[in-house]
Amino acid sequence: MSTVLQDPQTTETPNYLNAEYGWKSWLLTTDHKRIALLYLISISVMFALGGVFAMLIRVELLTPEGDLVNSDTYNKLFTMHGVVMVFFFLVPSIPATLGNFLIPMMIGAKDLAFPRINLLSWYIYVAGALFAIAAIVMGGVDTGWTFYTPFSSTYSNTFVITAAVGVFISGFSSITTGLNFIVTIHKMRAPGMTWGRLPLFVWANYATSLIQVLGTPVVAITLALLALERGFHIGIFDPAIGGDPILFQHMFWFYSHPAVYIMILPGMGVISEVVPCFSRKGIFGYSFIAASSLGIAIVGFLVWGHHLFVTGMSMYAGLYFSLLSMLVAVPSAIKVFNWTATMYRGSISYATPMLYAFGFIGLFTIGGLTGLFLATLGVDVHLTDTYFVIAHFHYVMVGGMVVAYLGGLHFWWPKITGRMYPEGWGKFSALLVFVGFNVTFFPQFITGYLGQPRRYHAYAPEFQVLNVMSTAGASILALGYIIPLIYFIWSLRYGKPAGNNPWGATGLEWTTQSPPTTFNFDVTPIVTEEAYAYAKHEEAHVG
Amino acid sequence: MQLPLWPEAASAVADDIDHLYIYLTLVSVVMSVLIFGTIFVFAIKYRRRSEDEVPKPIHGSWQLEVTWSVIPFLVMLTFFWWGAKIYFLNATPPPESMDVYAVGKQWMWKIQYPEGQREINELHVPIGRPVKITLASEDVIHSFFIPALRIKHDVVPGHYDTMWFNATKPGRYHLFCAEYCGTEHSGMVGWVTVMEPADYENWLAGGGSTGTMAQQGERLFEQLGCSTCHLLDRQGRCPTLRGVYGSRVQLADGKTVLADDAYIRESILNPNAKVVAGYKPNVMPSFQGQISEEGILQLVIYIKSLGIINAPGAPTAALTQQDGGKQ
Amino acid sequence: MADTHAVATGHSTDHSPHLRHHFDDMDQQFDSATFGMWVFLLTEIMFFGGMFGAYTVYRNMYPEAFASTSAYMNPLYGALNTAVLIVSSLSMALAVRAAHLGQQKALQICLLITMFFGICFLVIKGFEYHEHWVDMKVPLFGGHWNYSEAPQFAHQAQILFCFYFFMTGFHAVHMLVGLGIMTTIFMMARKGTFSPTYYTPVEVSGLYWHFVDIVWIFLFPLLYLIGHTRHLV
Amino acid sequence: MHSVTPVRTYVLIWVVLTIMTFVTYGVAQIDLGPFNIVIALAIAAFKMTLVIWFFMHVRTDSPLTKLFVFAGFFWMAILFVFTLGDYVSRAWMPGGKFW
Ligand code: HEA
Ligand code: HEA
Ligand code: HEC
Ligand code: CUA
Ligand SMILES: [Cu+2]
Repeated sequence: MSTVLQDPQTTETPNYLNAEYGWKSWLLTTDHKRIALLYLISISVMFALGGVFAMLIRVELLTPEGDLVNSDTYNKLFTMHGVVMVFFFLVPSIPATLGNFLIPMMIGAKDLAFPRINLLSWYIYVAGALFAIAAIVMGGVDTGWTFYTPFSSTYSNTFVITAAVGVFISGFSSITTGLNFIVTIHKMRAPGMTWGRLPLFVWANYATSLIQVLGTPVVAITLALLALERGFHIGIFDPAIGGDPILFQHMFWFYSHPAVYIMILPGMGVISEVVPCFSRKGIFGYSFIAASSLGIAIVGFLVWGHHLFVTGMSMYAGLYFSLLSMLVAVPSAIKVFNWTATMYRGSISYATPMLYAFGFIGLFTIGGLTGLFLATLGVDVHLTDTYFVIAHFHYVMVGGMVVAYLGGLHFWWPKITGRMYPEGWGKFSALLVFVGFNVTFFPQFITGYLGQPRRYHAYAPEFQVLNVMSTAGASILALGYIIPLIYFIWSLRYGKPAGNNPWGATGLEWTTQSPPTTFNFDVTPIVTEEAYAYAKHEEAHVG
Repeated sequence: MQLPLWPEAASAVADDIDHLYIYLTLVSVVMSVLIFGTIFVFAIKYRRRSEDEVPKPIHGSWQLEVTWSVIPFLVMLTFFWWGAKIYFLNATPPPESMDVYAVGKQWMWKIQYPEGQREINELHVPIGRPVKITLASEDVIHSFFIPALRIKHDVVPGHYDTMWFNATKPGRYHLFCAEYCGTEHSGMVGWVTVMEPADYENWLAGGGSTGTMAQQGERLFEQLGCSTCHLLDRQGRCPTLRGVYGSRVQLADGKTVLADDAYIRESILNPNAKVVAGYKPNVMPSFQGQISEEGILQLVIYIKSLGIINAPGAPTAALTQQDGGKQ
Repeated sequence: MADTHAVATGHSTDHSPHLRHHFDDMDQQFDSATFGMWVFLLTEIMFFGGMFGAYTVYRNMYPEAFASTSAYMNPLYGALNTAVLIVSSLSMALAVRAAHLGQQKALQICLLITMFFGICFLVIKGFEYHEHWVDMKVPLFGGHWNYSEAPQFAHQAQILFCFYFFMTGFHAVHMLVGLGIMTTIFMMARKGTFSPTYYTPVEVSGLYWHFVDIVWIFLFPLLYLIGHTRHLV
Repeated sequence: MHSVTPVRTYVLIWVVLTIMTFVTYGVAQIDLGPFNIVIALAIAAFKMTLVIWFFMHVRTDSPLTKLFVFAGFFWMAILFVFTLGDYVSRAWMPGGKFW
């Protein structure tokens, strides 16, 4: 029944969007799908904000002299770019939007286990974001998103406490989302939805949630200690009284390294859905992909020290952190190879989400491999705190996660809104993002190895050519983001009605109507087959 | 318009790191080509040709999974091994190294030579001789970065860090502060001049030095009134400082410590932290806030010049600064 | 999905007014709630774990300095407070049991006892804080701080006292939250909300209360029993 | 999960917990060198186990709950071991050679 395209729907069909009207029905909703949309809007705002900061950074770096803004302003720009992008955009991006929307539907539940806590998490997020914005409006923060002591606790004259409180608060929104997912996935699966049949997107978000729940509290307490130290003028990490600034870095990265997997696993989940769908073929190595998500989440907790190789941390600690960083690459490799293998003897079509998936696999691989450069002890000594690191993490975070997020948005847009986006424009902007991205960030690997330090407002003149390239690329990239923004909004009204399952995809979410009704399923589905049974579906469809 | 694509390499370690970097790049290129190539080929070869194509399901193969987990991991172990080797080499200055002292301060580098030269944001070194730099910070964390030598070390306030190199190629190279340290972080840059040994000797002789570091330290020793207590040759209220450096000092609480740079520094800033056996706490005042990190280094050199006891391990004494934040 | 067919939702027999729409039955709801609480407690473990970790690092770095503070920690208070919290945990456990068995009176009494001992704990803690203030051992709030008795440890002891106040302070905040929850539960109990089929909130807040107790079980030896036998000052 | 524990068990556990508290206090008065803290923490761990096992009825809870409780402490151990690993090994000297 699912693969049969239904007649174009009239907007009259009752669904979660038209079930109720009025701002109250949105701001007090406990429907996971509406909350997902609330999140979608708020993180888009934050993304635009972070993007504006990024563009200002890039424009400043057109010339080596540092003549557009003064150095204090520049320092605030990259700090707020990092803080906004990491804590208020990328960490909540896929989990809080697509995850929130899809997980209950994918496992055949009517909602998350704690709908009111879900709503609360959005309010917490907004409160945190307001603190961050307040810090920006009052004058900004200039510590870098890493808040290293003693600069942040003693020397900076900016609104560190406000920003730290914002991040602290938003942490709880991350925690509550993760908690909700864990309980939901354990306790609310439909009959027959065994762990071996869970869509890989759910597996990936499950692993993500574990990190959110186990890691976030540590950064919360770390930032709380920082704020208290700064507020009370006492010493906790202060070297003048015997405190150790490196301890702060340990505690910060205990969260923030695993957090980079919060920022990639859900993206990997999206790719694991998209690739089989557009290859019309079950995923290769299902259980290995599922297990590798957990592997990344667990081993990811053991490698944080690779951010501390030149701080004077013990060399022996350097050894085990380096070794384990290599180990965590193995489950990532497993995923890359399995996606590739899925395409083998498939029937591949190039819809926009698939183009993003191609982009993801390529860019993530480059980002991941350069991560290995950084995990290699001797080489990191030269590369750390240079643009090589900047390039590495933009490859994984932008080339990886943001691309996956865009791919996922295109893939599920018909389900979320009941409308199709314009395919041609979709392909075009996917291309723009890919090209713009590479032009922006590839040169940074080179300037990095040449030795251009990061967080530099003015730089040595010989780096200029490559920096101009970067800036040019960033403009293309920006265009690649703005076009989808426009056509998504356009499609809400003018997009052609999507039908329940425009991609002919498997998965319970595609068996519901588009947009789904408030309780997702009129009757609780019973699952009798493994995930991605494309062959079966195709045969049913064809035969 | 210049477009450099590869940094200059002016030390043996730089070459090592370049080789490793090239190896990493090669492996990465091979892997990327493999993966992108495969995807590309699959995407073309298996493109959807008709609406009723039904690919055969392939569930997976554990043999393949094991292969593509184990082989990459073994390759990565070579990265790890080689990288670790360089890292350890990089961290262990040869005993015959010449000393240079660098203090990071928002936002400049103050360099001092035992011979007495002092410079700001400039470092002069000869080729062919290992140079050990002892790093200290007046305020926040900085990072001493010389790209042409491929070395970098954070300068963490509260203790000494060390790094070393052996330059091989004369020239002028960038010196950067690589750890974000506030407003003028990007202005905390300078130049490293690597010279032929003869030129270096000339330079040393030429500079407007006001005496060696030890002499400067001696002057400070007078000015700050250290000499009022620490009369050098008489046992009094205070321990004599002759022969202290590099020796094992018996403390009041029964422990012994190695009198290295970090210990002397702590004795000056927080004399009560480790009290010498037979003396009372609270006699020696703390000089915290009255003396710059540079001054402390001068005092350390001065005290060192009062005689090094060649206890076993003494030449490596400075290495114990690895003990981090312990004051 | 082709093979997907459907069953009617929920069990028609199970129509408790407390069953929320998205659960199939009361068991699923109860399980989700308690499991959810456990996951939350996991985050609490890590939250306090971060502080314990930092504390351990410094204690390992400056053992003598930390030991020197024992002069200002009164282990009797600590032990007394441990005992007080354990009593409150017992009565909490009994409250949950009473709720489960539908014993309304017992439930209310047990809750009151729990709250009473919770308040006792805070009062005792308050006395202690007061003593620290008098001793000038409060580095916070602009520094009511003097450690001239053992000047060689003054710096590091300040770090310890900061941790002391943060750890016990965060713990006390958790106690306050716990008391708030208990008050709510008590009001609900008075209205007769709970029954053997529905006592999830009691169960869940019990878990929270016990957890706060456990934190203290560790704070006691870590903060009060440092080098108590050594007199370094 | 829905089994009822007799009051007697609860009271018994309480008695043990209280005794243990006083034992900790008592042992702390005797100088055992480094073992003071070891014993104190061992007792605390024992008390914690009792509370978790009985008062929080993990005893009768599902294996899932047990796993998660274990995971909580396991992750805390990761934080401790890997961080302290750095601090403890900082004093070791590289000795001039690659290990
Ligand atoms: C989404 C975010 C994300 C992800 C997924 C990663 C993934 C990885 N990162 Fe990255 N990283 C960041 C975000 C991320 N990182 C950020 C934000 C920073 C900087 C923070 C700051 O300082 O501001 C950073 C910094 C950073 C550093 C510190 C650099 C420094 O400051 O000195 C290191 C060092 O080890 C590192 C390593 C790694 C490794 C080994 C992986 C691995 O997980 C990658 C694994 C993947 C692969 C390896 C690719 C696939 C594998 C194959 C195709 C197999 C074939 C391979 C071989 C045969 C070798 N990262
Ligand atoms: C999720 C994470 C994320 C994302 C998406 C990005 C996106 C981008 N980042 Fe950044 N970046 C970080 C995380 C991220 N970054 C972090 C953590 C740091 C380190 C900070 C630190 O050192 O502390 C950093 C640092 C950093 C630097 C280094 C600064 C320095 O060290 O001196 C640079 C320089 O080029 C840069 C560039 C960019 C660019 C060009 C983009 C582009 O991809 C962005 C393009 C996006 C847009 C242009 C927005 C699109 C526009 C709209 C949607 C419409 C606008 C709407 C209105 C105006 C209403 N980033
Ligand atoms: C008022 C007297 C006084 C002054 C002034 C003083 N000291 Fe001391 N110093 C002492 C005493 C007493 C001790 C031994 C007790 C201790 O270790 O704190 C000592 C110990 C030391 C030690 C450790 C010696 C050892 O044997 O290990 C060093 C190093 C030292 N002082 C250096 C200095 C320097 C440098 C200055 C000046 C900047 C200085 N002192 C000024 C009284 C003084
Ligand atoms: Cu000093 Cu950056
Ligand atoms: Cu990392």
